[in-house]
Amino acid sequence: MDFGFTEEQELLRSEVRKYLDAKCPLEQVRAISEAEGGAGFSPELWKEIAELGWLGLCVPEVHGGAGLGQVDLVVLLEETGRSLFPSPLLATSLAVAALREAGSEEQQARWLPSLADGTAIGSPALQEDADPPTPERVSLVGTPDGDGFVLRGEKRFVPDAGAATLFVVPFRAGSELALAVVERDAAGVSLEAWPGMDLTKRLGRLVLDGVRVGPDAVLAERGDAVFERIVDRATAGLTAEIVGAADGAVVLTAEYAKDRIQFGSPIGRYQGVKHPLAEMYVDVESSKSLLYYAAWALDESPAEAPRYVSMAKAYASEAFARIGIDAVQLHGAVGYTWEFDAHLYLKRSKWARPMYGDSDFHYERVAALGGL
Amino acid sequence: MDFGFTEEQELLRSEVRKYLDAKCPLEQVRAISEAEGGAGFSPELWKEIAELGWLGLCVPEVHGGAGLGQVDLVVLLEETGRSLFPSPLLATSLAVAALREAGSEEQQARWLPSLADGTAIGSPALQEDADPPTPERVSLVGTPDGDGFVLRGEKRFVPDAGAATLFVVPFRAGSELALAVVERDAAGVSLEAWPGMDLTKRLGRLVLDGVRVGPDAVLAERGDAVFERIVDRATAGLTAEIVGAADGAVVLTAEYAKDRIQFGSPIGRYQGVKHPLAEMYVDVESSKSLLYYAAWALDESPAEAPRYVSMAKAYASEAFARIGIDAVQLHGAVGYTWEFDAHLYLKRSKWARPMYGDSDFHYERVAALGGL
Amino acid sequence: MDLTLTPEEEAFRDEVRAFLDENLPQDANRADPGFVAEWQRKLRAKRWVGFSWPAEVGGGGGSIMQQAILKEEMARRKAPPLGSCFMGLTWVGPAIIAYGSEEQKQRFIPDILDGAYQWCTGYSEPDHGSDLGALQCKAVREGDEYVVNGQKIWTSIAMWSKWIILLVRTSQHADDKHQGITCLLVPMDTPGITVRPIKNMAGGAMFAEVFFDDVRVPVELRLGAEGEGWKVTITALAHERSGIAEVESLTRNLEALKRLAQKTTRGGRPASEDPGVRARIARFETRIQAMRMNGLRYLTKQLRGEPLGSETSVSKLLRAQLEVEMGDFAVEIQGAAGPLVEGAEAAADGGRWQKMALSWPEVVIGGGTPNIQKNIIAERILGLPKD
Amino acid sequence: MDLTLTPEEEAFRDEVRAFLDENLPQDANRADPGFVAEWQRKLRAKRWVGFSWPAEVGGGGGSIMQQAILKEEMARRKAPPLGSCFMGLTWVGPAIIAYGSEEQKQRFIPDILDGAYQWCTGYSEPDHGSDLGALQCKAVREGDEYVVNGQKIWTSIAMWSKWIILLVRTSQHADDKHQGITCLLVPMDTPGITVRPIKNMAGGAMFAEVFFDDVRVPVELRLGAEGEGWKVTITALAHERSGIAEVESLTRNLEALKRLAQKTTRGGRPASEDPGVRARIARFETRIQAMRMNGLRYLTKQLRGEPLGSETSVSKLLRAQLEVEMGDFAVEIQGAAGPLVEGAEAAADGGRWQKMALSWPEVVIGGGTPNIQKNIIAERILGLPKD
Repeated sequence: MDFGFTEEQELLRSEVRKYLDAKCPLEQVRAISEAEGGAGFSPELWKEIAELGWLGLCVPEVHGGAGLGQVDLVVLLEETGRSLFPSPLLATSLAVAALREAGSEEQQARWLPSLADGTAIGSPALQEDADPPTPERVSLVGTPDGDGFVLRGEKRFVPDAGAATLFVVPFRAGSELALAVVERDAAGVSLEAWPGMDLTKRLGRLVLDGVRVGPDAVLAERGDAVFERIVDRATAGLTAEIVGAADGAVVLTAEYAKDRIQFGSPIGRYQGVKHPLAEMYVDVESSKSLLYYAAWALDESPAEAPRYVSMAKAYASEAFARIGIDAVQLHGAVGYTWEFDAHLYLKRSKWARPMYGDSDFHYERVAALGGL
Repeated sequence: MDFGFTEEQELLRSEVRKYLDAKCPLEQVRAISEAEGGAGFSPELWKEIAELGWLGLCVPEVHGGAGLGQVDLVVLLEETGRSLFPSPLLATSLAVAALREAGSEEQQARWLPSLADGTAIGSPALQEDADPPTPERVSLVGTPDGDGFVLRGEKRFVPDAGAATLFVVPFRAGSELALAVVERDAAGVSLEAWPGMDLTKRLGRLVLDGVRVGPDAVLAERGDAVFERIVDRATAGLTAEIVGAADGAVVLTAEYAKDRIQFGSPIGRYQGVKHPLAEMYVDVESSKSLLYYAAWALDESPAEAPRYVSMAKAYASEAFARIGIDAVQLHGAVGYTWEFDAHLYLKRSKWARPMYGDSDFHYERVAALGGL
Repeated sequence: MDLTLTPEEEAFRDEVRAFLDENLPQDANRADPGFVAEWQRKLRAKRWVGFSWPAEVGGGGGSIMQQAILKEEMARRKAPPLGSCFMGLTWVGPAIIAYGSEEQKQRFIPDILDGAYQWCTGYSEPDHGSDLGALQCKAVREGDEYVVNGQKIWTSIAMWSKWIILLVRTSQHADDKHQGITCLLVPMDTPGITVRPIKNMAGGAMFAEVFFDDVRVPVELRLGAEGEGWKVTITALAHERSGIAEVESLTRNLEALKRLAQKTTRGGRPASEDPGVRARIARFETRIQAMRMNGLRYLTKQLRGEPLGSETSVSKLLRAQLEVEMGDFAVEIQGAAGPLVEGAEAAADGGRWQKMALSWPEVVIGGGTPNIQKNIIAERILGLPKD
Repeated sequence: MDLTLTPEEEAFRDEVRAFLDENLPQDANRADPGFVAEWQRKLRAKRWVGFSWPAEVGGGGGSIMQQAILKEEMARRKAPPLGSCFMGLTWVGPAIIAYGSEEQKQRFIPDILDGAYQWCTGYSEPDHGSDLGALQCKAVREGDEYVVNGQKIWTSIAMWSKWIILLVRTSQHADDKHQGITCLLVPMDTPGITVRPIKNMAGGAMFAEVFFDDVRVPVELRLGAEGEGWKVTITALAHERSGIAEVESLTRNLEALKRLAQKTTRGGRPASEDPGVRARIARFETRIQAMRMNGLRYLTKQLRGEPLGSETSVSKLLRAQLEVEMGDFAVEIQGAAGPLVEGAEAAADGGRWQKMALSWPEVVIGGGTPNIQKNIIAERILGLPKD
């Protein structure tokens, strides 16, 4: 038994962190995400991280990637989360996961190389309403059209709708649930980016106005099970960003508590500051442990994976919501200013909490999977 | 508008407190309640408080009482709660309330004087199972028998079942809900006292094995509405004892925090102790306010009463449960000893939380009454 | 205990209601400056602005109870504020009435009542927060003037204010840090004053930093004696209210939250049918009612002539917690639409809840952080030792 | 990351399981002293008592991982403890192995492994709690003896122990309070020792006060050098475990809690169908799993040869919170039957949950209160300044 990271994973983590600290510290996060009319990411950095191999991390080597697994992806996403790195990396890695779960060899060969080299930006368009994505909530119907389908309807709460060029779109193909790859420039596709409180994470709407998908664009694996596996991978990826960001918020707040002097001593001396920080730390530690186990299970012990993914997401996103608020409050008045960074984590926590199911949804799933 | 107590009420409070401090401090509470084979109260003190007029507080003057109202009763019960006074006073006062709500003038004349002078001990036997008492949960059937009924079945979770001599028993009389007065020595009545964690509060079972009640023992007012009014009064009375006891726990813990020296200073200096105590204080303040309003409404503004009674019970019993645990924890290791008094409040809080409905039940009622 | 109003109080309440019926139609545009100006003029004519102030300075001479009735009725009808000069009415006026010279009263009180311009308050400083005793902004007397140097922070509406009520240090006293503080009334256009708005996390700005660089203030603009500034401020602090008007604003938010829960769907059903959502909302409702009842008890104390102590910390703590939690919960029940803001097609109620969820610190900072309130309750009410 | 066992580890686990299958039938009466004695003898024969101790003192020489496997399998099967001398195995043995003389090792270690008698630990004192540096129980050297005077408190199982490992102060050092502490091994029947059991709020007694009145202890019963007592204790503290066995006990409670929820009715339906109850239980389950996973991560650290720091405070805090909350919740869902105890006809599961709800402090006190754990985490892990 070994519940730790390999040397290669530790190296990956330290390289990602080093790069982001140098190229995208929080000032840069703000500059990119606050840019008027921007899509919320930097094309230059996007190119660089593609070259560094981040985008192809889980793309098989034959398709131009590094062929690594969920645990490696978690390492990467924890660090992008910690840095609040604004980019469609999470969305793209989830599109990769969907293609690997459901795509044929030909389909993977067709799309994965461009996702790995950054020329395409992927996004899973899994939701039609504000509820968590479950198979039952997919109602968009694909009307049979020769050997393919015509899709008419819309997908909402689509990550990085403004930036993505390639969407994975579930739809009803007769009695079955199927997944199509829809490219941004296909006829009938239109997109709307929505303003949100977290400027580093974008959502929007994908409108499909009679978009034709040929048989080659309908992914090979179908059904509720594959949809759920894709959602589980998406949830684990998201949770990695949550855990990293929560850790970042704790570090930021602890440092502030050491430096900030009030009534003659650092505020971190008082138990009113110490104890909430200790609880935040415990929550982050526990979130990490649940997340790492879930990530390991996704690749190595799939039967256990749904339960642990739900535990990790439920615990981490609920903890992060508290941490976001506490981080602002423990900063005192300045925590509430635009200038201080605490609110960046608060906003991220609000964005992350409902994505792929909030804690109500996931705890109910834990209860059901636990025999209740 | 005047949301304070009258001079008479303040006097009542200070006299009750003075008496209990002198005659029944916590050592005495322990002696009475821990006595092997005892019924959990002191017959001597019972006689004295009858003479002091506590038992007849809300009994009309014509029936030998003081004819006071719910607010006065709240003052009395807050103080008996604060002292953890072990006696069937609460149960008796609730039996009085039931007779006043539902009894005819003759019925009141028959039973109230003995309840006021302490020769009878009353108890409302409202529950058949562990759920909160609601009209729907009354299933014991009264079989018509001439001009009366025969009752067969049992009532459970009956307060002071071991001590009481007179029970108010709801039953189904045809399509209607009715209430009977059943005396302990009636043929077919048997009682069982149950051991509980709070030695100062007793519960038990009332078995009715073919008990005949004549028409004069069936209370005049019938139906769901009167049952609910009785439960509301019972709930308010119980909440008064909760609020008093919670206040007592806060005072005990704050005093301990001032006296107890650790690492060279009183533990009350640390925010880890201060802040929980401040929150306990806020909870007690808020519980008091809700309770006083509910008590006032029961007599003066009945339409509002159910909502405020539920708010008060839900808030106070939930707060008291936390306070009970925190009081023990803030005492450190000694809090957990039999010798220190903190656990007496913890046990009382566990007893009080479910009685007449826990916070889940009452918050749901608040939601429904609030238009949700 | 009598929670009904006396006939006199009822008569006053009816007068207020009749006035509101006539002058504040449901559909009045409370954001229209023309309407608000006219509204203020009418209130002023009724002497309801500065309603509790003595008649001889132009106030209404109202009782505490009448005042509470007035504020509650106003809040219930979402009336614009009682006067447009909020800081002047809350902080500056009472201090001037208690400590001001006759000349100061004549010069400032009518303008405050008319809402002729805004005042702001220069109390907090960087690195001291609410510890006024540690005040460092300095004033040195030179002839008939004080020369002020230093900085204030968290000064609400400084950018729109014509005057500031300013606490400065005029001498050092090792034994009592509160001695040596003096209160000055200063025009914001005095040379040497710089205002820098503080952008908040919701993207707006309500507070500012104010810098003083050799700012010269004539001695006649001193309020109270030199070194008496602490006492002057305490007077104003004592004019804090029992929190009844705040309860009305929380209640309005609660009603909106119920409507939100009814129109928001979770798994195809209204969120308001979810037992967990119902329980959360019922808890909010109960805590708001507890705040209201606490306020009525404290008001009774005042009516009976007992001084209010640290009880206001209870209301402040409850309010701060409620604002934080209600905003967060309202965002939470919207599911994936929670993080969307104004302008997003899927954002509920035009993004108002998101704004609330990012604006609570304005409330929380106002009277000291929750941790400070807890210290006050523990030390001043429960008697625990100071840290 | 590899959460499977190596073939060697699997082989060991299978060995343990086979042993358990053979020697611990499901229906074995774990409370029967005869059975337990026989069980201990078998374990001892397999060298699984003191499994991690060096073979030369009679231990099993097992690896950390084997040890974890052994404890987890044992806990899962509700096995009686690995040895009957809990304190001896946890605290005394490791200290004697590290600091004891050859003679002390020969005299005490075999008895500890055999469970010949009980040990207790004399660390805590009144008014100091877990602040060992402030220790006051005094020992004065007189010839070949120490004369001990003072008091210990929260001494677990003192009333059933034959020996005590005792920390005493042999000199004062103003600069370092931890200097001048010495460790003695003392027979409990030495004249001058009085034991007074402490009755707990559940009505039982697990802890005691121990008084020392001119108690004479031969110098050869000193463990380590004079003044080295602090170091000796720290060694024992470092032998604390990763909390994996505790997780199994929590998991068993959780499963029992699920069954309780299934058989308890609320409004005529099983409590386990109530969404709020389901969510609460799922939260407990998740936190228990988090504790387990934390334990596995810390175990990995140990396996990799990294020292464990204050991470154990995380496990202790989680455990304390879970014990308190699960006991309270189990009582809560029983409705009106919640406060009933053993002997009441309506008490669920023979009143076990009520006992749990009144016994958590045994767990919480064990390793310092939750507040102390939070201080440790904040100061030693996050680096915040000491108070």
